[in-house]
Amino acid sequence: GVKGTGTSAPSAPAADAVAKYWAGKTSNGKVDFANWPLYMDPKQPELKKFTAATGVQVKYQEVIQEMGPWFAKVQPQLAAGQSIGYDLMVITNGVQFKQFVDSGFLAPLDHSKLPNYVANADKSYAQEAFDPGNVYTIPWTSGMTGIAYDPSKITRPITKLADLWDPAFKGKVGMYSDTQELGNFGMMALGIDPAKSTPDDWKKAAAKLKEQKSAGIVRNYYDQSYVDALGKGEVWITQAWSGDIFQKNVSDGTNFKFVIPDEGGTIWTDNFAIPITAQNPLDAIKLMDFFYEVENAATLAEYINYVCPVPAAQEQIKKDAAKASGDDKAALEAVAASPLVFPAQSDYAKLHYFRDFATVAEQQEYQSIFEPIVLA
Amino acid sequence: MSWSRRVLAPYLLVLPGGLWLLLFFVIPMVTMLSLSLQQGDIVNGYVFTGHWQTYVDAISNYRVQLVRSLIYGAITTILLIVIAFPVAYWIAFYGGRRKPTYLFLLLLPFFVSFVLRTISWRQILTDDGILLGSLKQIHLLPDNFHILGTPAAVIGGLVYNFLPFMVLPVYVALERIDPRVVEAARDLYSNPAAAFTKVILPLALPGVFAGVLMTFVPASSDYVNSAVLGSPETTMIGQVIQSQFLVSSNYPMASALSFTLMAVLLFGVFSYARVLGTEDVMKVAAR
Amino acid sequence: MSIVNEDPGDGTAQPAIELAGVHKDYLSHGEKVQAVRRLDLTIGSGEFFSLLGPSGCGKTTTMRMIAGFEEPTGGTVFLDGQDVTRVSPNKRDVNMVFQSYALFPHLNAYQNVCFGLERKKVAKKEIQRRVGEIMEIVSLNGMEKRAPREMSGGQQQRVALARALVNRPRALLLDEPLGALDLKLRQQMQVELKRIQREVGITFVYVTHDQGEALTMSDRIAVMESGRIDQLGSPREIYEKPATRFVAGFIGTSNLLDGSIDSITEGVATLSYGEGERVLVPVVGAMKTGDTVEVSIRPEKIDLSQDAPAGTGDSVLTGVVTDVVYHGTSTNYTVKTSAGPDFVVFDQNAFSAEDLAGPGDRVFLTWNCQHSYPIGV
Amino acid sequence: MSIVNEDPGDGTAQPAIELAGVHKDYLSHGEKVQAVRRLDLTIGSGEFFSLLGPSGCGKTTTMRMIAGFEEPTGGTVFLDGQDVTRVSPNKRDVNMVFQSYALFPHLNAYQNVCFGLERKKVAKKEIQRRVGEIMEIVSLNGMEKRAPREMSGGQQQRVALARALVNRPRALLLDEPLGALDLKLRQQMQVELKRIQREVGITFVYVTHDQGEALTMSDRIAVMESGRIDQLGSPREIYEKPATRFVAGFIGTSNLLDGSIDSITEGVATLSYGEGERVLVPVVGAMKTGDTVEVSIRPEKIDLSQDAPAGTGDSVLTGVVTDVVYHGTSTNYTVKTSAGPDFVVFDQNAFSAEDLAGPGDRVFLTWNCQHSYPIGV
Amino acid sequence: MTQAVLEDAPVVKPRRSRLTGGRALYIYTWVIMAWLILPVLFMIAFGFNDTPGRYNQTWEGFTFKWYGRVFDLDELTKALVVSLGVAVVSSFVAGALGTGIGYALGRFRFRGSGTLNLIMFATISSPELVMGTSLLTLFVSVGAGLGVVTITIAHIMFSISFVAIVVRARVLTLDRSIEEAAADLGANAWTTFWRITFPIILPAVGAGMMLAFALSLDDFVVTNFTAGTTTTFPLWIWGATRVGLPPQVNVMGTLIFMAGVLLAVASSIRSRPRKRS
Ligand SMILES: Nc1ncnc2c1ncn2[C@@H]1O[C@H](COP(=O)(O)OP(=O)(O)OP(=O)(O)O)[C@@H](O)[C@H]1O
Ligand SMILES: Nc1ncnc2c1ncn2[C@@H]1O[C@H](COP(=O)(O)OP(=O)(O)OP(=O)(O)O)[C@@H](O)[C@H]1O
Ligand SMILES: NCCCCNCCCN
Ligand SMILES: [Mg+2]
Ligand SMILES: [Mg+2]
Repeated sequence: GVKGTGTSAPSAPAADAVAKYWAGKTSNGKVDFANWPLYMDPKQPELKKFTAATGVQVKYQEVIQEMGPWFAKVQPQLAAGQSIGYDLMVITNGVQFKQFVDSGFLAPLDHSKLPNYVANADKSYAQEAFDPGNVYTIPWTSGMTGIAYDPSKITRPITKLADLWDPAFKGKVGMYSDTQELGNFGMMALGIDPAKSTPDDWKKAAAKLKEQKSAGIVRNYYDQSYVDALGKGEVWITQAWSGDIFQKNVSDGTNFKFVIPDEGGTIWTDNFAIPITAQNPLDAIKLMDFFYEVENAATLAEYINYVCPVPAAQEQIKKDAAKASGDDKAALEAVAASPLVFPAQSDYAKLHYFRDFATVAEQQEYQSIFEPIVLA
Repeated sequence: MSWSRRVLAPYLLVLPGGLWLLLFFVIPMVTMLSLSLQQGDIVNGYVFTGHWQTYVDAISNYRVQLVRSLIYGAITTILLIVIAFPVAYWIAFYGGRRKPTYLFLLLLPFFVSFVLRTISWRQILTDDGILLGSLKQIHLLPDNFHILGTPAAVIGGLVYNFLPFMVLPVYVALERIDPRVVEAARDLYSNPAAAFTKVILPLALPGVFAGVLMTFVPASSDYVNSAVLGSPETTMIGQVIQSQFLVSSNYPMASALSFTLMAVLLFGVFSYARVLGTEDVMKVAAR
Repeated sequence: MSIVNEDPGDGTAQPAIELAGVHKDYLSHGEKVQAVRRLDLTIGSGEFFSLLGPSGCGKTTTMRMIAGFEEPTGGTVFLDGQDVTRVSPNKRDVNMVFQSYALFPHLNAYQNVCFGLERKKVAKKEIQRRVGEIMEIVSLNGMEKRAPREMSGGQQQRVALARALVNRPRALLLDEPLGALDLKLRQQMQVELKRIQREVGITFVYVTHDQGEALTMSDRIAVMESGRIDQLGSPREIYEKPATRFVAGFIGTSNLLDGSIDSITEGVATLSYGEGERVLVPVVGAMKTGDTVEVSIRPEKIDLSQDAPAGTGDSVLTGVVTDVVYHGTSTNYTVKTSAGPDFVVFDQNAFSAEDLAGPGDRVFLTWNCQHSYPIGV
Repeated sequence: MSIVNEDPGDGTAQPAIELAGVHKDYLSHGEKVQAVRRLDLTIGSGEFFSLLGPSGCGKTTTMRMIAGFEEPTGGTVFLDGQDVTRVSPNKRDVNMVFQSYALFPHLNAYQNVCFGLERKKVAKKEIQRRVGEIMEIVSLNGMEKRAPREMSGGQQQRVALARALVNRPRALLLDEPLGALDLKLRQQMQVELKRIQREVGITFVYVTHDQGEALTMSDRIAVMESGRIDQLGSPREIYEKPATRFVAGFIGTSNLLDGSIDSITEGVATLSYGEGERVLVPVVGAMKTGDTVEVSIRPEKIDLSQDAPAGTGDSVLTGVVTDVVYHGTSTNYTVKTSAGPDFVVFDQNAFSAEDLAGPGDRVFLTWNCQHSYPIGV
Repeated sequence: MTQAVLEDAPVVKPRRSRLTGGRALYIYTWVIMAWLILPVLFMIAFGFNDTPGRYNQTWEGFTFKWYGRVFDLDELTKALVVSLGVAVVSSFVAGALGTGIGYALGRFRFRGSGTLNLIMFATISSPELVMGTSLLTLFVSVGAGLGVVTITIAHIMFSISFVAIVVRARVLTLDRSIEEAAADLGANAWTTFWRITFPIILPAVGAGMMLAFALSLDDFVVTNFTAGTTTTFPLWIWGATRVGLPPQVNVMGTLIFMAGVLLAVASSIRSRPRKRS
């Protein structure tokens, strides 16, 4: 049978784990970085800057589309103790995040090598339930899941989750294939808070989603490719991640809209992690910290429009806006003011968190309830 | 050559290849069978418990997809026969010296990667694309009309992708027909229709059978066409299996589904091959 | 027993098959191939008619035009006096036996034989009766259930025959039906075929390139060469009076001799060679002194002897034996003649057990005037 | 010219090939097939020796045991006096010419012919010389560069021959080398083969199922039947004095007649049938009055006449002509005799142009005592 | 008016353009061929699309620039190199192993040949998906990491049977007496195989290897399960569709297509039977 290498007990590494891991690690002048698409300016200005500053070459690949496939893809190699070809990856909190941690696939972080993080990061991130104390990960960005739509096809404004169930958009609605993303919207549409949901709630949500599917409303269940589907007119309205739509509009000149529905959206965090078998962990951690320099955090947020984990970046963006002119100026000012990038406390009130699964059994039960919606 | 070496020769020749097939085909199958009866999870590992329940769950959860796949496979195969037969017939009987050229033309598209061809279809058929988009612009089609995502698109893709595997064996069978046998039928008072149904068709049947074998299995177990051209209503069992393996990392369920699919298909194939003889089928398959 | 032609032809009946000015051109690589050139041919009812000729001379093409598989480029095909030139094969009352038999591989012997009758919608009962009858004639009883591949060449051959005969066609067209059989079987089937033809009384049009076969089986033979008929006649006419050099060479062995006429007396022309050597030839047509003629002499007509011939009424040539080959029924001598060409002489091993001469011996060849046949006059 | 046997055998030299008590069993579907049964055979140096017999009689198996492709189940094979029974084919000094020629399709004619010499590591120069020589003998000069598929059947045949001959083997084994050729080419190649054998002087062991071929080409013939040799002798012996009923029937046509001896006078036995009908047979061995004998009479030995024979020194039978078939060189008559069996009579079409009799005619068959050959005595 | 004029016109007997069976089939065949080639033409055309952004979806004008930048995308180039490398290695290894099996099955009768036939038949007729997944379970259970090696192993596995069948078919029609003739002429078993048998069956071995090469280069399903984080050409394309295919993919597809066409044309010219003279 397949032998998992992890322990079932959650996180908490041995005390000397950090020291043990980092002992004897040397810099090799290169780093392989796996990230999601639409998560950086295609010209990669920050990486160029990093290379110029440190001499470390970065190979950046947008190979992660969804967490399930990513975990399944790298699991055999990690379990065999082999390199997966990446030194750094961006993984979302959720089912697979826990699997990565529980399997012992993530290198424990040496915070002494993360001075910028220590200095500049929003302190609340150290309290996140999925990785308290940022033992294995530090945030790349956070983001919200809401609704995107094409106003050239849908003339009325979209405001509610119920719009995703509207028969008027039959065959033109996109949903996520990730079971948590999907399940969350099912629950929120029924007024249930996903973070506090029970198996009973799951079943109700599943029924709600099945209803949507069997009515032929759902065109398909998507991973990152929902953006493409929206662009091709395959879907008119879809579940969406906050920054993606902004970037799509910038790069392709489209005019799609993103909204957080009245009932609320979800908030999640995508995190830097170093796979335990990484070949160049020292260079990787250097790159991680680099993104916590305020200017770098600012330029990244300016382009991707996702929630920035460095509060000081807001001021930096305003400064950048002051230097710019015309359209650019307006755009930068908009970013600095955007609740999607720097949400206020009140904004968080509207957002729901992902459900954390205490046990494997609980997680398997969840999967078995929502999986058949996507597959069957 | 000494006597003993003469006896050993076939075994020595077969050994490396046979070992390879044993290690990387037979043993994996057995491993998969065992895995399908194990319990556990990807983090903590699996242990063999003879857990038949997985099969019960697999079939009860994904019965629809399994049946759908078989139906799509069957429809695809039938369409393939109908579409491929006249083509193979024309090349075999009217192709003359150009036969190889025509066959080559038929195979041309298949130099392009399977995935790429399918994606190309997706681009051609996409909702606001070159084909439908233009028709919508001149209001010949309603705005939310689409082909992608429908069973028609998936089956169309399957038919497209497997066409040569039907044309070739049928062609081979037709090509082997001595034209004088057809003339003999005409000589014996058959009009063209009778010559076709009484002589050509029965003689081409082995080719059709071989074609069925070579298209039904891959079409039924395909997941690329449905993934690229389909929608939730067209999900095929291949997608479920691929997703259990490569999304959910639920290996026992995935193995149980694989085994169920394989059992269903191989049962069909073997009973079919029994009627025909594997030799014949393999011969045609070799073309 | 005659199972066909139930109203038997009385000899004056119209011919079974008639070709009038039939020709056929093929286009091959853009070039015109004249496969058959203006053929006029009449084949009588009940006749065993052979088309004989080298490969590519147009035999098959001729047959296929009769059967209806090829449309003539020009001319008319009559069956029983009716113009069928543009009638499709399934509506012609002739049947074909193909060289490769062309049996239906997916049907057994019985089903093969039934095929034509079923297409004609003959009643089940009647089919059974007729197939039973024909299977007996071709001695295939008990083989009904066999598939073609489970039968020997000879048996397959007979199925092909039965399949055609059972329809009681006006004529049977056989295209080298024995071509694929080995020697022994071939000889056996020749006898068999001839017997069957006599029994059923159907017109046989028979194609072969084997002259022995044509000679022994046919009522009449047409010798074809590059799309034309060179000669048409009974086997004896063709063998003994070849109209052309080609026919003389193609049918059996011929000794061919050129010479000019020295004198003509009482309808006999004399060609002189060396001292005491002469060839006597019956005068045919407008032969006159001084003409050059080509004479054919069949090897079995020649008498070989080591002694000078006594009489003077015969042709005489001298020569030296170069080869003696024992053939069982006969011994063949090759003689290098003074007159020029090598002569072949057959001597039937009738009484003497010894050879007439050995290699190196000087011999006299004599033959009767009537066996010198002047060619193409 | 003799390119082999450079020290020519003087007749007393040891035989080229000897088989002593050789037999071969195959297992086929669990059953034992006795392909060859206890064969004793001696083939002389320089002989043209033929194995003749029906399909499946064991000819090929015998050849393959000589060549070394099959190991005998028992017995010994000698080549040049040496026991080679267990020597592998590549080490035997005989070469084979296969029915299908088995030319190497990827090598041209020259390379095909070289192959054996190259294996023997003969010097390049020497190879060139010998291949040149042999190509001349088989008349293939100028064809050296051709691939097998670019040559006609006859040419391929000669390459196969040259490929074997160039090695100057002790013997050449030819398994139906002409089987795949058509009639005309076959006859031509028979003459050619015989010429080549004379020229090179190598022992030829020749397998055929064509009796005509065997008769005209061989020095000696062994007639085989189900794994045994029925008769071994010169063509004339085999033809005129068949040892068994099988040989009589297999080699040419034979009229076979049973009868019991009425009287014996001066070494001639008389078998009486009807009134004035008798068959005279030379007494052989211990034949005595009252014995039943089987007599073979060759069709060409018999004289057919409508008039009662004058003399009394010959065998006489009467009968009715049932069939007359014209064969060109001869006419064949089938006569239903009063004595019982149908007789076949060949009459060479030498002088008369007319048939001796027609169907239905009552005729007398006469033949000399010496042509009645008692079988198996 | 027009009507009347038309009716007054001399009656020309309409030549009925009767569609004979052959003609109708001819047209039909070409329609099918057009259908088959359509997506390929589409792919080729969009390799010339002057698209600005990430998405090569709508026609923006003609350009050759993507041909100049065909190797700009490192990962795509690397994927192609991996694909080609795997295809070459697996066609050679499968060629060798398959030839062994094919030759043995065609030439000898031996115990176990029935089982071997059955296994080969099973590999050909079992769903690719199942082969891929079962290999994945094997590799996972022995803790072998996935990558180029496992891909190659898998490709060899499913190619062996195809090579073996092609070779066996040739060996079966190979005149046994040709090998005997070689032995007869003094060649031992080794020489006979390499000098005679192998050159004769070489075209079949070559055909088998070409088949293996094509199967490997094109394979998606089995590769998807055995690749781990390694990317082959089809896998890269598959991944790239999530965000849009860059025109380089069309260019590479076009180049592979053209190479295949050239190869097939060349081999068909070479194997054309030479005229007998
Ligand atoms: N379909 C065709 N296209 C072009 N030429 C043809 C065709 N059929 C026959 N021919 C040519 O016509 C001539 C006569 O051919 P046909 O088959 O009648 O000869 P044949 O006397 O039957 O010869 P064989 O004894 O070889 O069967 C040949 O030169 C042949 O090449
Ligand atoms: N490998 C074999 N296995 C079993 N039986 C065999 C084998 N080879 C030959 N035989 C049998 O041995 C007998 C003699 O065969 P052989 O090939 O020597 O005959 P042949 O005289 O050469 O016949 P032909 O004229 O048909 O070539 C036949 O009954 C044949 O079926
Ligand atoms: N374009 C980048 C989108 C990243 C989304 N990751 C979050 C997934 C939450 N399930
Ligand atoms: Mg012909
Ligand atoms: Mg034989």
